[in-house]
Amino acid sequence: MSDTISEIKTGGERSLAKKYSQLLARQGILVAFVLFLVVFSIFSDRFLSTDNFMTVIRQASIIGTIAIGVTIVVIGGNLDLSVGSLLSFCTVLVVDLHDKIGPTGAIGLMLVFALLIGAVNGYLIGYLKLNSLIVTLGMLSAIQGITLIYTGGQNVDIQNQEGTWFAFFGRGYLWGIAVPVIIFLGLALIAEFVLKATTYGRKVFSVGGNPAAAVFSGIRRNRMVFSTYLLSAFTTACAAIILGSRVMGSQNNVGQGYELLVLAGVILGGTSLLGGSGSITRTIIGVLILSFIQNGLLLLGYPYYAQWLVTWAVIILAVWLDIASTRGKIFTSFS
Amino acid sequence: MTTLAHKAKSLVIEQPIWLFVAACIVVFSLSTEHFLDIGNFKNILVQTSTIGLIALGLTFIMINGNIDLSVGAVLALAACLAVDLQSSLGIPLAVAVGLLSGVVLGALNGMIVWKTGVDAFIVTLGAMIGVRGLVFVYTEEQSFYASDFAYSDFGVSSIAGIPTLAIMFVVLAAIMHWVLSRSVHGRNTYAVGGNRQAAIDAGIRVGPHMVINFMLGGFFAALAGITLSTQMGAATPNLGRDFELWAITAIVLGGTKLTGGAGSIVGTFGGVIAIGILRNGMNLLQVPSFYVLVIMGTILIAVLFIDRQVNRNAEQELNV
Amino acid sequence: MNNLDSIENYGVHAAGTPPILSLEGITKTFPPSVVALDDVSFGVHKGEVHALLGENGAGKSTLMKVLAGIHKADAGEIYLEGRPIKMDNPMDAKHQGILLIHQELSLVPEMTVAENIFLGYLPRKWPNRVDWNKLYGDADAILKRLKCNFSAKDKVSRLSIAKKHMVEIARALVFTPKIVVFDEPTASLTDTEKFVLFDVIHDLKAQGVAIVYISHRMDEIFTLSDRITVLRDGGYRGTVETKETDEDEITRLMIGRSLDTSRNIDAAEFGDKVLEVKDLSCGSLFENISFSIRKGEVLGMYGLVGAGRTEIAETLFGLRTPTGGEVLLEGKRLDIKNSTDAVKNGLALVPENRKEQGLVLGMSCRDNITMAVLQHVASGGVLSRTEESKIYDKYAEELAIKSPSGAQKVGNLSGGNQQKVVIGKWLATHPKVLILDEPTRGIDVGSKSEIHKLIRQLAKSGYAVLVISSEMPEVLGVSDRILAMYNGRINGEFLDSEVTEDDLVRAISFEKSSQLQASA
Amino acid sequence: DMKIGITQNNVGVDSYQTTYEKAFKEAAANTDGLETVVLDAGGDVARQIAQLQDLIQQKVDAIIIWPTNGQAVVPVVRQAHQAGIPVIVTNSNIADAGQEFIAAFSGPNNITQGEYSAEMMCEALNGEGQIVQISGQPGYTTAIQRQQGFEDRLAEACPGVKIMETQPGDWNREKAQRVMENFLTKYDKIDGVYAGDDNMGVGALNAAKAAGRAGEIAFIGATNFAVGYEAMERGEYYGSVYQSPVDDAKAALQTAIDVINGNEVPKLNYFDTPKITQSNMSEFDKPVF
Ligand SMILES: Nc1ncnc2c1ncn2[C@@H]1O[C@H](COP(=O)(O)OP(=O)(O)OP(=O)(O)O)[C@@H](O)[C@H]1O
Ligand SMILES: Nc1ncnc2c1ncn2[C@@H]1O[C@H](COP(=O)(O)OP(=O)(O)OP(=O)(O)O)[C@@H](O)[C@H]1O
Ligand SMILES: [Mg+2]
Ligand SMILES: [Mg+2]
Repeated sequence: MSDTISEIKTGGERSLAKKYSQLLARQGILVAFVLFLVVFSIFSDRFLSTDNFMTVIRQASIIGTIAIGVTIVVIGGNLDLSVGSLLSFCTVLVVDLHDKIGPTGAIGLMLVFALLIGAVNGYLIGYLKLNSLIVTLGMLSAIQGITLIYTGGQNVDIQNQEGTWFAFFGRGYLWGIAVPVIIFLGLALIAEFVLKATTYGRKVFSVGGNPAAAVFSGIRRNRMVFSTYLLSAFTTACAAIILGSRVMGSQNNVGQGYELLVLAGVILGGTSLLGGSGSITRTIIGVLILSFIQNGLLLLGYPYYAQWLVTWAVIILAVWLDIASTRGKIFTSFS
Repeated sequence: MTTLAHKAKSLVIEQPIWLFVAACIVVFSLSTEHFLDIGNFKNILVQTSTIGLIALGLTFIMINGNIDLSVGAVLALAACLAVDLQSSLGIPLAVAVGLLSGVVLGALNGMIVWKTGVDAFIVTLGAMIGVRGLVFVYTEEQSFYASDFAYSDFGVSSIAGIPTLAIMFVVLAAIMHWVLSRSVHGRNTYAVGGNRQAAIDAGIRVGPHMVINFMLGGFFAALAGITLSTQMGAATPNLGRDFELWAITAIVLGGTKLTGGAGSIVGTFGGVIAIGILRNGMNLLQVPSFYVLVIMGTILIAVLFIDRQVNRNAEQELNV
Repeated sequence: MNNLDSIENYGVHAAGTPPILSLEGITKTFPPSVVALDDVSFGVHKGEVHALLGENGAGKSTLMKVLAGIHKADAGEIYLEGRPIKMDNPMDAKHQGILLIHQELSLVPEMTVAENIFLGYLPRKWPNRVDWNKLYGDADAILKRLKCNFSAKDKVSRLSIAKKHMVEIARALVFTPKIVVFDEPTASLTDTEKFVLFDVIHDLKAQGVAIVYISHRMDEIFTLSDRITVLRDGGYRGTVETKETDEDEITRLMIGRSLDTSRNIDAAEFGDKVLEVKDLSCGSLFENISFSIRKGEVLGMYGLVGAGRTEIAETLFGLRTPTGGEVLLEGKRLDIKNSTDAVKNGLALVPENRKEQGLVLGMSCRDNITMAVLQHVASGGVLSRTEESKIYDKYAEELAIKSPSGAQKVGNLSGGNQQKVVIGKWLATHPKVLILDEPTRGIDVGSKSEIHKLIRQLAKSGYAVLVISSEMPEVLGVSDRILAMYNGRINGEFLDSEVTEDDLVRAISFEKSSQLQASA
Repeated sequence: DMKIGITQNNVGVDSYQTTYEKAFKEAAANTDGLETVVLDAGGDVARQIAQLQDLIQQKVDAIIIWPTNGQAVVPVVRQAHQAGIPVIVTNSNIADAGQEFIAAFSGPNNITQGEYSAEMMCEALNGEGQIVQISGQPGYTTAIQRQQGFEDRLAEACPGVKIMETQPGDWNREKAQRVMENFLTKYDKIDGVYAGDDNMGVGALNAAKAAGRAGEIAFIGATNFAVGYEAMERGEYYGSVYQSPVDDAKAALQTAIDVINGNEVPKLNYFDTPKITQSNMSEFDKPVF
């Protein structure tokens, strides 16, 4: 008797606080996002305009597209730091090949090479079970070197910028919306569907949540991990098409540092680095927050490095909020 | 005799990196004439001392099961403070301020990791971005230089023919080795990394313990910044970019597990030297820089692979 | 329950002298809403072995963790020798002389045995130096007292599971504590070590140490303890003198009803051979294993921890590559390279460690149950929520899984219900052969008997079942036929109807039994 | 026989440095009795210092350095000097404190280049207007000097032209494009853009074209790249500073050889980097990079 009563009692007292904390836990990132938008629009009259929003989202679409693939890798329980170098490689390749074999061939061949590199990552991490942080760190360096060897260090450019349909991906508009945004959000939609509603997605979550249990259930861990790296290579290649088309040229180091920005966006979205949880929608919000911070501070006239300080605080606060609400306590209890 | 052979064998199994170092030495000494010069080895020690010093502190953090990605930015901040402030405070005080900044930022990272429970990777990824921001706020994008050559003279000075920085690195490595393997704090470092819950249950004050290691990490990063700036007589806001990655690489090559609980200063020392010798040897061989990137990346992965092959116990392993 | 009865009995006044330690009105809630302990009071005397009993999740470990300063109670007081004490962390508890030997291994694998025994208080010399001589000297002395045949300098990661538990137990002998809590110390011990442990407990008791002993094994409780306290659903249910009670009363206190312990084995009709194993070997793990299981039959596999049974199961399931022999399923040779092949061929394995190998704790019950049959609940790779729910509902009902809904995180269920989810996951695949490895390890008597009944039912409905267990009552209770394993070999085969306990003990421990005779 | 070591700033970061390296190697191969050690610091000061130490160790006859940072390499240059190895600085000069330790400097005058760009800007806007600046990677000498030359000269020659804001483009076309997009949102009226090199200038041009505002803006860069040259041909790009990496490399090598041979060389060897605009571009070959 007594135990049921006490349960009901404590349950009742806690329910309101619980509701709020759960709301905050689930939607904390959204709340923070809206808060940001409000603060920036109060202080800058330029901020709250369709044009500016479209600009920001378009700028975010490159990082965002990569982040889709990386989110899948992270949900599967691994990291991918090689995407920055891979972006450079793919952009250089697609731009360079464009004038040599035409846009179709360039895109096709670039995709093949991107997937090949993804397969190398996937093989080393999925099948040989090497640590993903170190492997992709090594690949970061190696791919950068391969890019430089390929170009001999030269920039690459597309000569006929106006007359190629390749311009569509980075500069075109469809139904009044910039094509990069359509690619980004379209891929995100597909990825979210695949993750949440297909057997493939469920397997990725299982493998990330508990690799041993997944294997004991007959799921092929190695194959799943392998495939997540193919996907991150694929989305990175898509980002490279946007980037190459937008700039109509490329430097060898164009993607340098992107891996960290992407990772920051994924983390900000609340995807756990331990694997097994996360969502594309939240990653998108994470990436957009980073972009809006950058844009907002710039419009407010702060020097560009101010955004780094804000990013620091935002990343830690967002993840802390997330953890604290599942823990039910603000601070950890060990000493 | 047999115990010596036994020790050598276990060194090879536990730290295959030394095998790799030996192989590098053989290859490079056969293929380039200057490699075996004493002067070259002094150079290698001085050149690796920066990454090496960072790695000393970071090894403790990583054995703890944490990581610190902000060391490169902390290095830059300490260097900028030490160089910029010496005109107003004098060299000793400026250096002290630089070191203090590292310790304080380490403490901040550690406190956040402890109190919030946010993973150290995330906390220090944030700090890596943010502290670099601090450096730019402080320097306003400018470089500073030491007007007093005494500062940069230290960077090139030697004691008994051996560069001071090399001596400093080796001595500090020896001390940290002692601390890690002989002191109670050092042993607790393994305990906390090996099984944090067990350490908590056993009454080790895991929170303060981790904060101390983050402070050590910050201190060594700052010290590396200062020794580097004595070599340059200057400090630039971009200093130390990617250093965290190289330090982590060296540490992992040296056998420290990213999951914590295992590792050693001897191994880290080997990892640092391996990278130093590799770079130096490739310079001497004039390997084009593009190929150096590919080679370094490949070797990193290869060593990881070999380490796994050497250390795995095939019989106990499941086909997962 | 009868509250008056309990309060009179809860131990503070029962033995005349005041208890050395008493906990009063302890309440502990885990966020968001698990009430692990609700107003529990409890006392122990000097030189007493006080058993603490209760179902899985009753709150035994939590209560002891409050006592050891690991958890902080929301309400309640702890009195030591009549004085209230305040504990903010495990160190405080140790300074008060309270020591907890953990249920889950609480060891650091990469450190030596000695360092683990003295974890948290390594002997030091100036300045902060570890006093290695003292450390290893003291540790060796303790190991000798525990009759352990490994060195204090061995790395813990190299020890067998039973030896690891001995290291854990060795911590009780570092100081002479006032109170020692053993939380399920024997779950992974072999008999030899168990008897050493009992000796240690007797020694401690003779020195006037108060001992709290937690176990799900009734025989141990009745041989060791002086008094028994029972918890249920986080609440206090009563304290009784061991001499004045019996298993039945205790069980009733624990689960609120009597257990039907009849063996309940039907005179079964067995069908054709489903699984046949011939001369299966895997390196040094096991050799020349041959056996077969027929439709409708439960084959028990009994042995000590480390006998190689789990490895056999894993090999059958494609998780290990055999070095010799063959496996036939329904007369056809199986070529299984990995667990996916195994599932395809109709094998199912309920692994021995449900948390590490059986479940994705962060996922819902429904998602866990459909994990091995994803292709059946999806069309064209797209999952159907309704199909998934159908499967979940079916097995939740069939197995009586107690969960608020299929969306509940499986990590929030009690151990017994978690185990049922794992079993449900495999039943959903409609396997031909069901292998259960330690299906009731760490599970309380109530859930245990439910699972045993379930196993019998499954066999009756046509499954071929292999049950691996280290508990004799379990193998005897569920099997039609029993294989005894010793050191990687099959050491005897018995029909359940004919076997005696003696036969089994001898078959699983040749050397052990001769040792016992020698020491006796 | 001569042995010359060179440590470059960051080959591969852009075509200029790559073409420089190629030209340098070619020129060295065409010189009899010359052996070279060609190294690249990858933009990292610490690595460059290490490379200088290695070169000192190898006792080369002369060292050419393309400093990653004008201040930070001074002590190690001094070390080389003390070891008796002459040091030739190429492309961008080192700090004043180091001048006494170098044999010579050879390269363009980046301050002058900034001044040229300021003059062109002034001309393009007829001395009146508001502009934005996209600078190179923060902390790098070339970036700092061009910005300094530009700002000082603009204030002096053209007080009517206001720099509304400066943001770094990190020598990166895509980054510059993003920066420009934000400028375009923030400022309704932009009359001119000064970019630290043409690569970034073309990025800014891309952004302005996408926003349909390219026509109203004068784009001026530095280090004329092929893309900048082409944009000038199309009439979209106002002007730049013509700087040939081949000249740069050859001048550095020649200076080093002269120093080794004991010939008198002036301390500062600037090679010519003229203005190039739409009106005089026919006088120049299209850059190869
Ligand atoms: N750290 C925790 N966070 C949340 N809930 C917890 C935690 N520890 C225990 N619980 C819950 O508290 C209840 C009591 O758990 P406890 O471990 O004390 O049970 P027990 O009696 O020791 O069971 P067993 O016999 O299985 O060991 C359970 O419902 C458990 O799920
Ligand atoms: N040294 C060890 N450390 C930790 N856990 C261990 C160790 N050895 C075994 N275990 C675990 O203990 C359980 C049983 O031990 P082990 O694998 O040695 O025996 P087994 O061959 O499975 O024996 P059984 O016949 O009991 O199934 C398994 O969960 C195993 O993972
Ligand atoms: Mg328990
Ligand atoms: Mg087992």
